Amino acid sequence: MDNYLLTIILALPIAGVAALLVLGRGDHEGALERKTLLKWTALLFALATFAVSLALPIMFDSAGGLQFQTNVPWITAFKLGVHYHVAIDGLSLWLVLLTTLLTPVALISSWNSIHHRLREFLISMLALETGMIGVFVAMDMFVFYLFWEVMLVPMYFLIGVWGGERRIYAAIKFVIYTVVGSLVMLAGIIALYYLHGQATGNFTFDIETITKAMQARPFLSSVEQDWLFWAFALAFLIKVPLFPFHTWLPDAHVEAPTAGSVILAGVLLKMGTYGLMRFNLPIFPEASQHYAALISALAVVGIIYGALVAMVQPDLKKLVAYSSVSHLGFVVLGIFSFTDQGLQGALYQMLNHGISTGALFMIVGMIYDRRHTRLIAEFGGLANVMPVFSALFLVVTLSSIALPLMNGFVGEFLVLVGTFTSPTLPSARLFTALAATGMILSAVYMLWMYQRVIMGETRNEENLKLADLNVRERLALAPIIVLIFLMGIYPGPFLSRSDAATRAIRARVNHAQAPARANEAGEQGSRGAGEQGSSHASRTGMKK
Amino acid sequence: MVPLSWYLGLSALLFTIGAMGVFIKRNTITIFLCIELMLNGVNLTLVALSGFFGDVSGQLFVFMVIAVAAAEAAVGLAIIISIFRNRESLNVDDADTLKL
Amino acid sequence: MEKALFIIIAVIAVAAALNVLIQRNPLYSALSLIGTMAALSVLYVMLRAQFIAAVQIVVYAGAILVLFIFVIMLLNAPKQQLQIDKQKGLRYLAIPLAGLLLAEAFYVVWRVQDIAMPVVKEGEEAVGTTWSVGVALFTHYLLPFQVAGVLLLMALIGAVVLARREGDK
Amino acid sequence: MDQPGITNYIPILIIFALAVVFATAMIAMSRFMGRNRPTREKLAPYECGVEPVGTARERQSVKFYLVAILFLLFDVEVVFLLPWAVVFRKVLTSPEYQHLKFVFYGGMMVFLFLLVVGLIYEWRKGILDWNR
Amino acid sequence: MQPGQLAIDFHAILPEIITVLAAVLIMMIDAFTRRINRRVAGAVALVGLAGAAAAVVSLWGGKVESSFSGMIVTDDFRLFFAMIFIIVTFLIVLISLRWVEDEELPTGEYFMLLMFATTGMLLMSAANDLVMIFLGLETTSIATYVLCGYRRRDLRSNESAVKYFILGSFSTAFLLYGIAFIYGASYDPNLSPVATTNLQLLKERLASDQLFSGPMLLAGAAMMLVGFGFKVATAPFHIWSPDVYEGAPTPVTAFLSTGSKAAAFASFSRVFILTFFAAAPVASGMTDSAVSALREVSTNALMVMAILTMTIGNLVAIVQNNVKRMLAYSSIAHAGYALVGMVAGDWRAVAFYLLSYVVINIGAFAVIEVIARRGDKRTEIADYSGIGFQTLGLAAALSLFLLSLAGIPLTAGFMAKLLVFKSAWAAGFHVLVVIGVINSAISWYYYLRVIVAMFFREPATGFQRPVLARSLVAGLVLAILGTLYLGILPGRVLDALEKASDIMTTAARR
Amino acid sequence: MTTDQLLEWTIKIGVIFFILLTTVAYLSYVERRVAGWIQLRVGPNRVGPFGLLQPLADGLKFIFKEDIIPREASKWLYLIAPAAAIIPALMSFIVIPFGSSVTLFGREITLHVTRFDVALLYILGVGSVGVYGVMLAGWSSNNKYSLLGGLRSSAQMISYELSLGASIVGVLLVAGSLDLVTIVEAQGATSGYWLGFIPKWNIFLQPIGFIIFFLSAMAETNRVPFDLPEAEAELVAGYFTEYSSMKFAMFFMSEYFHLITVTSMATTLYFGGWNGPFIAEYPFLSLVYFVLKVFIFIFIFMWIRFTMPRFRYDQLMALGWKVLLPASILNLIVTATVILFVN
Repeated sequence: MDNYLLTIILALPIAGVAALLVLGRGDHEGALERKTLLKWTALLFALATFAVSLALPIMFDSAGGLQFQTNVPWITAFKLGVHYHVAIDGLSLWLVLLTTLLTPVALISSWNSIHHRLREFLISMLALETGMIGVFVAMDMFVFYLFWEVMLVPMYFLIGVWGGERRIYAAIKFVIYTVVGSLVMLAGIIALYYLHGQATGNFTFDIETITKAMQARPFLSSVEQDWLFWAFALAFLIKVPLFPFHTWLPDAHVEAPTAGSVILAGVLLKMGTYGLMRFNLPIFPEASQHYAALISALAVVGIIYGALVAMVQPDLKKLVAYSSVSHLGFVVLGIFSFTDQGLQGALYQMLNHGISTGALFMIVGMIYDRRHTRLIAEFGGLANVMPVFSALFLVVTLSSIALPLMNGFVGEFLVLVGTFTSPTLPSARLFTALAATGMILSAVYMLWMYQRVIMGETRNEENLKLADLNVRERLALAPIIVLIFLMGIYPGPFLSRSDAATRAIRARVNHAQAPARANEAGEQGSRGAGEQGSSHASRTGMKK
Repeated sequence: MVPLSWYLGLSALLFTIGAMGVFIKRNTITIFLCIELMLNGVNLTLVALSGFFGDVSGQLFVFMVIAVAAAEAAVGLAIIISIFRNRESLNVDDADTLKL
Repeated sequence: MEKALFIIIAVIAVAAALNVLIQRNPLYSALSLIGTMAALSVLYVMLRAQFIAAVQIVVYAGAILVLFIFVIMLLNAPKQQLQIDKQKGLRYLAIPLAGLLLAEAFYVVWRVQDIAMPVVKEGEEAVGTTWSVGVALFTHYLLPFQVAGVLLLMALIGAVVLARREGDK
Repeated sequence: MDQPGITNYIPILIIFALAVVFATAMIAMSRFMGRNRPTREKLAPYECGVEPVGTARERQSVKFYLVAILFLLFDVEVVFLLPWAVVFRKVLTSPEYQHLKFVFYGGMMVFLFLLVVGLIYEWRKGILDWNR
Repeated sequence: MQPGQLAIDFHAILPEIITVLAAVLIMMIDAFTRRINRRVAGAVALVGLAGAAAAVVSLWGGKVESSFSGMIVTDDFRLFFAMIFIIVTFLIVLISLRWVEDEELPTGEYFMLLMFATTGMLLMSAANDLVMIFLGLETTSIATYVLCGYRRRDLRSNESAVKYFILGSFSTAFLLYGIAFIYGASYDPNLSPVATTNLQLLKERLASDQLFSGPMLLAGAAMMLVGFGFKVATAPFHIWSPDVYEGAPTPVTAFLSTGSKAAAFASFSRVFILTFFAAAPVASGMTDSAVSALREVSTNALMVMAILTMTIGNLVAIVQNNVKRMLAYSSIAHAGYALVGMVAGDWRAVAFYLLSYVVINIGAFAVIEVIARRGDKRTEIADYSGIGFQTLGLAAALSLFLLSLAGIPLTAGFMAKLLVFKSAWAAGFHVLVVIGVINSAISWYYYLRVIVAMFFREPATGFQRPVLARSLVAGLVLAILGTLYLGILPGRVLDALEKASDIMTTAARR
Repeated sequence: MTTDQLLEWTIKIGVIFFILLTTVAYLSYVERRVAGWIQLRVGPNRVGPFGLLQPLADGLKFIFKEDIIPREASKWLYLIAPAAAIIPALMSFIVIPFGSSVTLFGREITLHVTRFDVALLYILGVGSVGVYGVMLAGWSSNNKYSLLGGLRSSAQMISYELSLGASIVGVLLVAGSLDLVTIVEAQGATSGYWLGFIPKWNIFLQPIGFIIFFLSAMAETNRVPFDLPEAEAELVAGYFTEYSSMKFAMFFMSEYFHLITVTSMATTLYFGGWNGPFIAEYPFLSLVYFVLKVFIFIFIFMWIRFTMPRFRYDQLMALGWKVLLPASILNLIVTATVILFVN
């Protein structure tokens, strides 16, 4: 039942890289034509990837689990049991699409803003795309880790080569943060692999197998669960980034080129939250329960902190960056509410944030291209000179604020509901209330920013000469605007496809709730005690 | 009859003196001499054990060690010669190009 | 009697070894080392390793240290030029390290059981004679022997390539 | 030390002691019995009256050194030859080692091959030519 | 006397014979042609190595045999390491073919010494007796002492050689003292031979716990630990290596940090894992015997060494401004990772680690060699500024190697680390894994520094695109392919390793 | 080990000392006489009948001459050097068999001080240590001529030591022992004769080896034509330029001791040692044979000294390294191969 669709999607950008390599560098004679050719090639491959990936939601079976599976043994020696296992389920379906959509969009948006090392830039973008897709489709921890790390390299180069003034600092900071997290995760992966193998005799990195084994008969003591939970969570929370680990993000965002920022905000951050939902919740449900309050608290702190800091930023990009910290807090909060709504909302919010924030970065990039500054104070009254731009900016801003009928609203609302009704989270209501405050704050800083940039008089003379958006820029923003409204008005098709997956996670976490403590009690004796507890738990879980 | 432990003790002493010399001496050749001293300490241990065990293999080992020590001496002194020539010709007073 | 001899020889060996350290001039150190070598050679004979004792004199005293002294004499260098730079702290580490080393070694020595030297038959088949070494060299130590040959050849090339004049090709 | 064959080494110590005594005596004799009227001129190094000219040693010294190196390495090889030479004939004649006959022969031939190769190399490289 | 028969088996030492003959041949060519053509010397070396590789392959097949009175053992452990050494020298010859000529150094001797060093390394992996280990080690060491000082006119090279020589011989003395003690500890008057340096017999005697002196055994192991510690440059015995690596000519540095290090690890593993650890299985009942104490103590010591080595190597590497020196510290750190595998008692992981490391590291040094130019002049990180886009191929290759050293997936470096950490985890050394992982994270910083300099900084003035010799390109391509092959499709190598036999788990014939 | 034995050793050594010293004293006399004879000069003839008391006079002169330690010299080394030269020179005699055993005072007394397994190696070792005397003398005088002379001399000595050692290996292959007594006994009457009358001396088996040995020995003892280190014209007096009085005499003596050693060795190794006719009946004859053989060699040495021109230094080294060493190795290989196939 192998299905190679995902492999094709993974391979297409790499094929693009190969094509670019063959086409040669862009600095020679006839550079202009060559550059155009290169850009079109890259775009073509990105679009092709997107086109192929469109088949995924269409052919997706909402009720099914993992789909489009490919599972080929890769490294079997030393009981490593590494498989090239790719598949998607409701969790990853939309994230894959988000990736394939944002890549061509980002390419278009930075069509004319890259002047040197164009070929290398395009190669990095395409390689990055493969890496990101790989992370979402990998169903083997080994493969997952592989994409997770490999993806760093093109991102690193994007920031380091084509970034702003402090790009070196930002690039290194970005990589070191991520690598620290991911290497700890590597230790976790090895430990999980080994403990699973030891308990079941089946040494494998397969995520599904391990998840199921954990469900059937927990093989981790609660101490082990705690350690492993944090090993994984650290990597993901850094990537998200959750409040105390967020400091790399503003730097990276500010210094990255527009396309990089779009991808960074749009997709990369989602990998953290995706990881939480893929690994932490299903595999370490008890630990997740145990630390839910702590993480939720951090998430809330992040929401408010991000919003407050965003408010005082003089730099547009930095503002958007901090708003990301705030928004991602919602996602984490939703995830750790362990309710259907919360999880659904979190997933939905991931998409929303990818779209809206991606769009915001594009917009910032567009005016940066024109004015070469991002300071809010430099602008004002752009509505007069750039009407189309202002309109689109408004839509995106409102989407980010989560105005009803816009995509953001659906996501954040679901999250708040989920959190509010969370059965497990202590003082859930307080969290909800605080998070809602964050929403309000986000409206404040976004609108204030909009007002300062777009409204009022056109004071700065330089702004008078600005041209409105051209066709290319409009084209780049168009799909996003469409999606903003589509997802806001008609979220059904989106939610229905991810429903099964989030439900499964929710069931898994809640189901493990009771045995968590029972298991601990039975720790001294045999592991068998845990089984009793879990059967008991499953009954209570069913009653719900 | 001299007990085995006396021999071992003596060789340990020689080895230690040699090792100490490697640390405290600064002249390259003297350091090298100290290393030879250490090797001699080891040789005494091997010969003593071999003698008390009535087993010739320890002595064969010492034979090899002596041969190797000769090779080492040849190469080591060649190195010292070459550095000396360079320092002399360069007339560098304190040639610590490589800091430790 | 034998113990007395051992003690005399041991004192000579240690004194000469210490003198290696005490002397500032490498030439004196080298000469002092010859004393240790000779003393050890006597001990080897006492341990019945006659052949090794002779080899010790021929190779160590008669060849290796000759080479050393040759070099010292030829370079006749100001002290500084023969020095290698080391970390300053290394000197102060020497004493504790040596103490540690001695403690370890003497722990071993302390705990070692004293066994009697086995009584061996007279004649050249006894352990330690040229005959016994020769036979072992071509039976059990055949391969190490050949490797030693390779090693010496290599050392020859290596030493010459470093030491010969620049112009030589 | 009362081991067979070992006592025979004691005369070495005796002759060494006597030789040392003898040498010391001779040195002392000349020191104390000779006239001792040093003058500056006498104590000056004998230089044929010519003032020393800088160090022209360098070229020469490397040659000396190389000879010493070659000597050291070949000396070790010769020392390896000795035990072989001692056992070789008896190994050939004693039935106990008959099967090892060619090992003893071949082993040394390989060793000699290496030695000769080294010698040829030095020869061709001109290390053995003093006047180069 | 020694066990077993003489068992003269020329097939068993065929690789060594071939390398020695190749060296002698080079020597004769060098002696009898007026001005040696480097291609001839290099070609002979390459052919010799290929022959040695063929000989190794012909020996492959899971059999375990000891020959030459137990001096040599033919098992897959040996053959695997032998392959590593042959690969190392092959690559080194390739990357230095042109270099030797450009630097106007004596060509024939260079390749000769390389071949002799390889012989020594091959013997180290094959050795089944401490005397062979000693001789192999010395053959390698002495050859590398000379190679370090090979650029005779360069003071840095001279000093490097002196330092390497002094500390190398110093460590040899320790190793020898350890061997002497081990020899003493193995004494058993009821057995023949009464005392032994043969590792197989040693293991049997240790396992039976009939020891002459327990303290002697422990002291011997400790001394050997110090000796080997110096040879593989583990902290706190690493102090020599940065100076030596920095001062030595670049291809030699590459050889030092890969070949001789791997060889030292081979012997280290042979002695500690396959003899000491094998003699005292963890689950054995002898809890208070000297042998189990040996295992415990040496495991702990190795663990401390591994932690120190990784940490010091990585932390100090951060502040280095010279690429060679930085890679020297990186090499220290990598020895630490390999030690993690040793602590776990898994020589297979160590072997794979070293295989990966040598391929990557030689590749990295090949690039550095080219960029350094004649006389190793440009080795500061500042010299790398902005060369990334000026010589994209080289810079990309170097980046690949550095990232692989950092352990990025899809390259050999990652697989190697994974295996090592995995076996350490399986053996219960969780702390070690965590520390190793944290260290890997630290290491990213300094590897990235070079990439930063190459790609992100403004070009330094005066950089000209180096002319690449074909042989060097071939070496680089091989290294790149190797790095990727071991990272992406390590299956075959791993399978071979998994099935590999070693003398201590499989009884040797003869 | 009994006190008796100790006493016996000591007495033997004492006797040897005495004989050696007298021999050396008269050797210098003899040498001058021989020189006179060959070069048609007179030689010493004033002191005592035929000048026979000349050595005594020389000795007294040495003792009472002014002892000078040069200003710049390293004092201790300067003093030690002659001792370092003479001590090793004296030490090799204990293993040389001067004769078979004789009965004296009702005791059977062997005419060698001692015998042991590695005797020959011992001689080689002691001989190689002798180099230090030369080196130190050259160094400590702190005189350029001395230094160069010392270096040259020691380089020459060690070069020829190699071929000396390698040529001895040929004898060892035949004799199968390093013990000189065994080697001599193997050449004796008990081993029989070739063709009924040729004694089984090694010279007949190792003629080439002997020639190499002889030449090396000559060079080793710094005799003409190998006396370059002392080359008066070039280097004043070589390494002992700065030495005077007794210390000068010590170098002088040690050279003669060496001369006696190598001639004894030549006798022992190649010419059957003390073997000769009728020694079974008259053991004392063996001593006579030995002394006779040795003196013949010494005479040959002296003869050569005064008839041959001196080598140039490069020729000297070339002879050692390019002729004698390869020849001795070749000799060795041939010998081994012959033994392999003959046995």
